[in-house]
Amino acid sequence: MAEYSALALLKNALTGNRDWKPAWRKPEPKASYDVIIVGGGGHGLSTAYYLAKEHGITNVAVLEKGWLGSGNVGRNTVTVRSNYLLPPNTRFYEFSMKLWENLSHDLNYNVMFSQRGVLNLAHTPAQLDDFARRGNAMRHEGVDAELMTPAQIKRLIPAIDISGNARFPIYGGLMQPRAGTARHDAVAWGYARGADRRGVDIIENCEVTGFLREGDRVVGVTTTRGDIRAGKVAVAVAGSTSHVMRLAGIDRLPIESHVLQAFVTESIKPFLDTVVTFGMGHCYINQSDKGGLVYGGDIDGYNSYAQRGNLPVVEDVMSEMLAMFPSLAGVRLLRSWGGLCDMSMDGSPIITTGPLPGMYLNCGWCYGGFKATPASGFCFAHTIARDEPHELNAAFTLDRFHRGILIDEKGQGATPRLH
Amino acid sequence: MLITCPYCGPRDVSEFTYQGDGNRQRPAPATKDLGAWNEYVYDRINPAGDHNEIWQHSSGCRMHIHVVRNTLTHEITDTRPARGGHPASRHHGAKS
Amino acid sequence: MSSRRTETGGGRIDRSRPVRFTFDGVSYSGYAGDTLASALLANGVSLFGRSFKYHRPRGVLSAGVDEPNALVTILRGEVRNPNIPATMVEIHDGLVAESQNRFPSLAWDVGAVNQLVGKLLSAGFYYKTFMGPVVGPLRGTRFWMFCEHFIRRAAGLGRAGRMPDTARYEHVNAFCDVLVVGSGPAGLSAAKAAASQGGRVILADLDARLGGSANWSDETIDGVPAAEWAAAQVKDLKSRGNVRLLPRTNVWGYYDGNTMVAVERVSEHKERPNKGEPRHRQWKIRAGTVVLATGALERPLVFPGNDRPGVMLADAARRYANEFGVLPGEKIAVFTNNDSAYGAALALKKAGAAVVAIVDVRPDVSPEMRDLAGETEAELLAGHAVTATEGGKALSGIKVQRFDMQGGSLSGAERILAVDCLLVSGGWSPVIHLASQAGAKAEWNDSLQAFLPPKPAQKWVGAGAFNGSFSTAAAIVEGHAAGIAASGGTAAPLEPPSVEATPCRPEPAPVLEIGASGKSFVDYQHDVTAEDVRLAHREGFVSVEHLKRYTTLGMATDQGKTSNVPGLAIMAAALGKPIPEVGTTRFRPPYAGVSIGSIAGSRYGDLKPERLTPMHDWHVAQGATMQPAGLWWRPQIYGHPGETVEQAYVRETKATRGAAGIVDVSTLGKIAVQGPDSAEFLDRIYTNTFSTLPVGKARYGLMLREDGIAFDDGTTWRLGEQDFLMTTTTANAGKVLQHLEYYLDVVWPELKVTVTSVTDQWAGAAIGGPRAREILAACVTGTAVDNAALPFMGIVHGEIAGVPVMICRLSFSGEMAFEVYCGADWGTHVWEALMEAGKPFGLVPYGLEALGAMRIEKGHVTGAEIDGRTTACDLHLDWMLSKKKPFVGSAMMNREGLTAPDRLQLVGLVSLDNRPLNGGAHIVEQVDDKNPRNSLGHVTAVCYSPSLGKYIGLALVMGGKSRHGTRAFVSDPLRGRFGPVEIVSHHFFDPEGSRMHG
Amino acid sequence: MASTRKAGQSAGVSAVARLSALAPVYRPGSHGNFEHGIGVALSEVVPTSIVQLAAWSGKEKKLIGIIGSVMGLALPDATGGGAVEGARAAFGVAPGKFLVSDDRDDLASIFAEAMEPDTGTVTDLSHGRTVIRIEGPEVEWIMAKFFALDFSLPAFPVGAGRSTAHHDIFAQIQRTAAEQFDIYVFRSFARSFWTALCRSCEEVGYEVQ
Ligand SMILES: Cc1cc2nc3c(=O)[nH]c(=O)nc-3n(C[C@H](O)[C@H](O)[C@H](O)COP(=O)(O)OP(=O)(O)OC[C@H]3O[C@@H](n4cnc5c(N)ncnc54)[C@H](O)[C@@H]3O)c2cc1C
Ligand SMILES: NC(=O)c1ccc[n+]([C@@H]2O[C@H](COP(=O)([O-])OP(=O)(O)OC[C@H]3O[C@@H](n4cnc5c(N)ncnc54)[C@H](O)[C@@H]3O)[C@@H](O)[C@H]2O)c1
Ligand SMILES: Cc1cc2nc3c(=O)[nH]c(=O)nc-3n(C[C@H](O)[C@H](O)[C@H](O)COP(=O)(O)O)c2cc1C
Ligand SMILES: [Zn+2]
Repeated sequence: MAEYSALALLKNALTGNRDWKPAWRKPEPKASYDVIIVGGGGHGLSTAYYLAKEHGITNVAVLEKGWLGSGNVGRNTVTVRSNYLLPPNTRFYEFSMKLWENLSHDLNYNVMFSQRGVLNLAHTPAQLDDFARRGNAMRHEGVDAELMTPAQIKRLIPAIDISGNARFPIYGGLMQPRAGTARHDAVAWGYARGADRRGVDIIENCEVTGFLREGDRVVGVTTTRGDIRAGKVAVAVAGSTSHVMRLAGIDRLPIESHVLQAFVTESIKPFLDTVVTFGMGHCYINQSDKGGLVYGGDIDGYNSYAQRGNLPVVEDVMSEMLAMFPSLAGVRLLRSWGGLCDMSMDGSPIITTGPLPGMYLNCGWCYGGFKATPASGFCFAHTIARDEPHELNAAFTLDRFHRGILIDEKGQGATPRLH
Repeated sequence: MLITCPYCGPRDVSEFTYQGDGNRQRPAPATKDLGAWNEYVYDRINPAGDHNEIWQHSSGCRMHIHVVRNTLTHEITDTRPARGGHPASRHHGAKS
Repeated sequence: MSSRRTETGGGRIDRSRPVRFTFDGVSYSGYAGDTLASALLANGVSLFGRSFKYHRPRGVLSAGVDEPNALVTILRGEVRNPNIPATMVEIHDGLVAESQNRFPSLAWDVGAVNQLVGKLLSAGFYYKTFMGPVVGPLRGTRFWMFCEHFIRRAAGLGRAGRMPDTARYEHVNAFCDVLVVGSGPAGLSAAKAAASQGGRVILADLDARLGGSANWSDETIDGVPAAEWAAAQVKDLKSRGNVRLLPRTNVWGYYDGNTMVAVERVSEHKERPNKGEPRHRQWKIRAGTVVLATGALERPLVFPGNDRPGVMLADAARRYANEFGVLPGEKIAVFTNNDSAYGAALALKKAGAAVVAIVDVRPDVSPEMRDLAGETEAELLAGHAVTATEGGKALSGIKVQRFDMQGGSLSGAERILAVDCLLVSGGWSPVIHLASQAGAKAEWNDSLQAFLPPKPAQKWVGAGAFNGSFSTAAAIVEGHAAGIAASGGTAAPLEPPSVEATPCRPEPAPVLEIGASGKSFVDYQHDVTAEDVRLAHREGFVSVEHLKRYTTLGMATDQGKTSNVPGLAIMAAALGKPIPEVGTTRFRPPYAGVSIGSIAGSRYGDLKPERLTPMHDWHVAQGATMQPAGLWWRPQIYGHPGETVEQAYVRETKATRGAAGIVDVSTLGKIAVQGPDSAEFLDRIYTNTFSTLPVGKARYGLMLREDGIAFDDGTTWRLGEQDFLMTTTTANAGKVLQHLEYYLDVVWPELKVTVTSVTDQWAGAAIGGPRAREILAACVTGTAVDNAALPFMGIVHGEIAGVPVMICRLSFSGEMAFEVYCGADWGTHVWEALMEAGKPFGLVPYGLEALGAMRIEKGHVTGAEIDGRTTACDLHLDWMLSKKKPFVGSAMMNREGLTAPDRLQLVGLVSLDNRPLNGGAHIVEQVDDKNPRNSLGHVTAVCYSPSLGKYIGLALVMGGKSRHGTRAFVSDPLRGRFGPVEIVSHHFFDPEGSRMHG
Repeated sequence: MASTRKAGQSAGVSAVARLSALAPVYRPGSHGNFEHGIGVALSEVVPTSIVQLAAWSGKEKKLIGIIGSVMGLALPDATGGGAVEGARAAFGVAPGKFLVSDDRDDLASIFAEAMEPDTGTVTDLSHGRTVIRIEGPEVEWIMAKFFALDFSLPAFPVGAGRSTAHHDIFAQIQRTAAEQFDIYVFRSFARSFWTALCRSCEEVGYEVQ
């Protein structure tokens, strides 16, 4: 398949754009594969890509129940950062960041990763200390981080309200300059095309409805397009994790599915270059290349598989957004939507072999797994290929909850709605 | 979303705090069986369909209530005071 | 420019009231009742805006909320409201509007060069390029970011301002039995029927004038012109006590539990709002049943040049003529695939336009339509299609060719017709958005070539064009039935009214695109062409959701109201599949754009309420610097002129340790725990035992979470056998109450205990220091406060200055200290009495900084240490873990992860370079400021300790106690602070507690 | 002590004047758009005592009886059931829980005497709540701006009470007349609430009494 480049674009423009081929094939499922990946989201696709690229395993199928990228990869607020507090997370997400930095080249697909910086605003001295703790933790892991003063913040983001008489004045902020945003759909499509070019079958409209078992061992799946056997079955279905795992007889997991809403305004001229988060509540915002302000807040806070939320969170998010940017009151909301977050009990992910023989599980991304897409796929591929975790996901086990070896960034304990 | 508080009547979801999975049974306090405690604290059925759950009417009468709510449609089919105990007749959350 | 006002009069505008406004700095006049679009059209303006990508000149396509082209920015002083459809702006004197997305001007826009490279900018082009070089200075993300900078500048529509919006936004809640959305014939009829059943009815419509399409139709209903009929219905509804009418109201969201949300444009149509009047008011309507009578929107046809200013939806043109008295053109042609445009042509003819031709893709036009065409004196070109348009920034002509509907081919000679306006109609799409928001699937109707509403997932009934019932009589009959059904009534069906209308069969021909060469626009605003749709198909983006995301079709401000169906028809044709197999994209709130301010309501400008202690005004009057603590405001320092924060708290600390200090502790959470099982309950909740606590004594308690992690601490006072007063940290007051309530309701319902927040009932002052007892003795009556009457952790009741007080001797500062509680309304009185009594003893008030300094000196933990990850052992509170009883958290607190040797443990730090420490700094064994690494833990709290004369801190450090007496370094690369510290016990000051025990 | 319960949960009695939480923001007079009439009147009501009474499960009727005899008010046994008579008011706020207020000193102690421990508990909130009265023809409209409750008379009859919240501000509301509501808010939030209330009343014109 043709390489993408400016030249190819020009050549095609001259010939009426007739020669472009499908970004990925639409194959019929084969009877069996070495590896089946359930879930055509970012993580499933990147896993397939790295299985092929890093481990030479290409007899792989990615099974997606709907259209590719219909899950959270296609509906998130696109923030990519590695500004974590706890070392297992910092290391993992920083590795991801490094993959992001070269991803467009690697995939020959412009995923529009733009290192426009992520700024967390602090509204009390204690919060600023807390952010400093995190920023220093990052620096001690070799990750970039800076503290910013209100004046510096105002220079960077002229529309922000730093007036001291604000209800929650801005005391400063923690900035990760290398963090930024990427184009969500492009990530799914780029990985799909990359995996497809290496021989992976990407099969859409193919819902996994059960697992084929030989004794304890998982040996394949039943789907809406027939049974498919596999040497290994890897599950990366994000918000649907509990539901899919129940099909394999695993009826309890340290996961709750919660809805997270996101919002976009009508397009406006460049207003905000950086990703900004509000510290007295929960609101984060960036501006897309198209001009829409893309933003979100807390999860709705109850179990849901509905991909849509309710009004209270909408109102909270809008209120907090205006606390940062009071000039946006007259700008209009264009669209709101929801996605299903696989909230884990400590807010950190799970990438592991098992829990059944022949099976591999990747979940617990909460509302932060987009940025993990490259590293998650990389580590999951390693785990599948080698039957043991990569050192970067060694801490992300399923049994850590029971053992009390938690990775609890927010210190909220087993109350998923608070992570 | 509206939740019908058995005392206050239908109120907006913003008046309630989600207190999670109502299927979980706390082990007897003196139980040393760590497995049972772990299950209580960490493991969830998380069904796509009817779900037994606990909410508190925190911005109202502050009562905790058992709610049966469909996680696919958000439709609520039952609410009752938590003090009345577990809604035993309901099964624990297979897909509806 | 010439005036385009009709001479036949016009429904809505008041020709006796001229209104002056400006657009792009040019002053125009219109009439009261005009929209910005109608007024500008009347002034002969045809160029309204520029498209998103190619910056093509655009006119006005529609007359309503579906407008994709004519977006403007409304200015009020320096406040900017961008992207408002000119079709939805009611003009008023002094209105200032600006066009958008053009530079330097609307007529001369440099962005238009994008059209020259249009083929390069095909759908999704940016995914295929801008990756830049693999090596060199532009490697990685840099090249893309360089290009992106320019792309961002070129993108976007209107400009948002930087000045805070000065408008007011508000919310209101409403309850009704029936909410009717849409006030066309169906909605009016539904509202009337529902109202007749006696329930509460709300009728909402986007437009200022209720009546929907009746306001511009040429029909008569029961013998009167439709607009008059509608006005009479509105009058009738207005006169009823049980009906609320909400014009200018966009019902934008259908949420669970029939919670409907709408935004009313309360005052922006006025020159200035009345006092206290909001710009927008958000209505949260809880409706028993909703009647959806939202009508249908006309779709354009897709053909080359279909975006030239002057091309307009047929029904919109009818509306301009009939409702606003404006002729959008003088020489018009019509291009249609269905009957409804014939009526529009006739309306324009009657209004004074010349109808040059009616171009109909259908070869067989019904005799009724032929008659209508005859009436308009237009040439009827059946089996023809428009293949191109001519003109610059305004239409001057169209090209027409013979068209074969079956194969889609064009043949015969091309004719050019000189026209200045082309009315297009591609059929109608019911407005099923609200019904679909819950995610239910719409159903394709082949004969109407439209998606009809899904089956109700909530309590609504539909009526009229929403249902695909496109005749007025049917709309009225359905509306009536819906209104009755929604009220739970059973009245006989309505006799159909007599409607005089131009004949019109609703079924369009299944043709939405004319495949001729040239750019044919599907999504006007986003410049998505039919070719882009086919390119998406070639590249495999064939699912409608992929089509949308790859081409951005339907993602503009109009959310595809006019473009979705044509777009997916083109995709369906490319796939060779029927439309229902292709499906439609998901509908989401809001139905039409709503201001963010309206959703925030009064929280815009007032995000969170303020919590004030009873002594708040005293603190402020004494010059305290107030600091937020959650929602509370608390004194940080009572600074003297010229003092730094550090100087102030050091002075306050010294004064307290030297004599006495007083601090407002009213913010501590206070919970009354009452009832016969209270002691038992506390034994289960706290790690230590309370059942053994005598009446009149207090005890320090620790709570864990169920998972064994430390949760909160505080003292609990036993005031009676069955009566406890629990205190919590300020931050956790709400969480702890909820925690207690959960266990009482859910886990141990058998316990007879009530818990009640009494935080606000009591004012609290902590007074401590070597002179504290003397101060109390000087002002407390009714009880002794000596060691015998008031031992450590004892409680007495007495009076201060005539006010009953409750005093407990406990200490956070490490001094001999007392907490004095009284009724909140007397808080300032008692506080002042204490200050007065303390004067001779040197009593000073102190704030959070001094409080913090003293607690650090004592090694007490707070939220920075009880951070949700630490255990009792980590904090050296294991002495509080009872071994005699189970308690919340006891079963899980000893799991391997929670007892691992490498956990972070609480220690003290002393700065060895005599420089201040920073909260959030890390601790390392070896400093490396260039490449910081190997963190051992972090600093949680810091201060200058006046007692030790050193900078000290608390920290959580790996190895904890075992490092006491060793040297380490703080490593704070963020603030460039590195330096040696000694790790010591966290009990810096008076570890034996001799001072507080006295 | 004979009445430790009483002593424990009551702020007690004093001749010292009580300071309102609203003091600096309470501005008597007409405000807002009042030229065409006053939509609502606002005032602070200062009952000497506000007490919460809670009955153990099964003892609700008994408690209603005690309230009846102490307050001279007959409460309907319904959700939020309440009654009002001059300065005496009582209404349900939660299952088995009532808020009573009166001009008598130390109502908490009076109830503590009247009530056996096995009936329930008594908690003095006299200082902990600020009571704001809003009355007038536009009262339902203004209330609807703050609370998602149905304030129409049939849905919310005179005497009845409701527990609800305006964002972070918890509120217990009693309808004390056809066009009059008493709103009980936490003292610490009272000033914020009052300020917001005044602002929302500007539209209809209001008077502070
Ligand atoms: C609103 C929102 C905002 C977010 N913002 C951010 C952010 O700013 N930054 C960030 O890092 N993260 C963010 N996230 C989180 C991030 O999007 C997710 O964590 C991440 O995308 C999850 O991984 P995924 O891409 O593999 O999941 P998904 O894309 O959800 O993939 C799972 C796939 O599995 C498929 N599937 C499910 N069941 C089956 C079955 N039975 N058979 C076959 N296929 C099945 C689904 O259809 C789906 O396509 C956000 C999430 C949401 C919802
Ligand atoms: N083929 C045709 O000739 C054709 C097609 C469609 C409609 N019609 C005519 O249209 C009329 C149908 O009557 P009707 O009452 O069903 O529709 P209508 O179009 O007259 O009224 C619908 C109203 O709903 C309002 N609305 C839509 N969405 C809304 C929202 N979210 N919030 C608030 N308001 C909203 C619109 O502003 C409009 O006023 C008939 O007179 C019929 O003849 C004819
Ligand atoms: C980063 C981002 C930007 C978006 N920008 C737009 C936009 O400009 N216009 C639009 O209509 N939708 C936009 N969307 C929302 C999508 O249309 C869609 O709602 C979302 O992907 C969820 O899919 P669904 O609504 O089909 O369930 C955006 C989504 C994301 C994640
Ligand atoms: Zn309730």
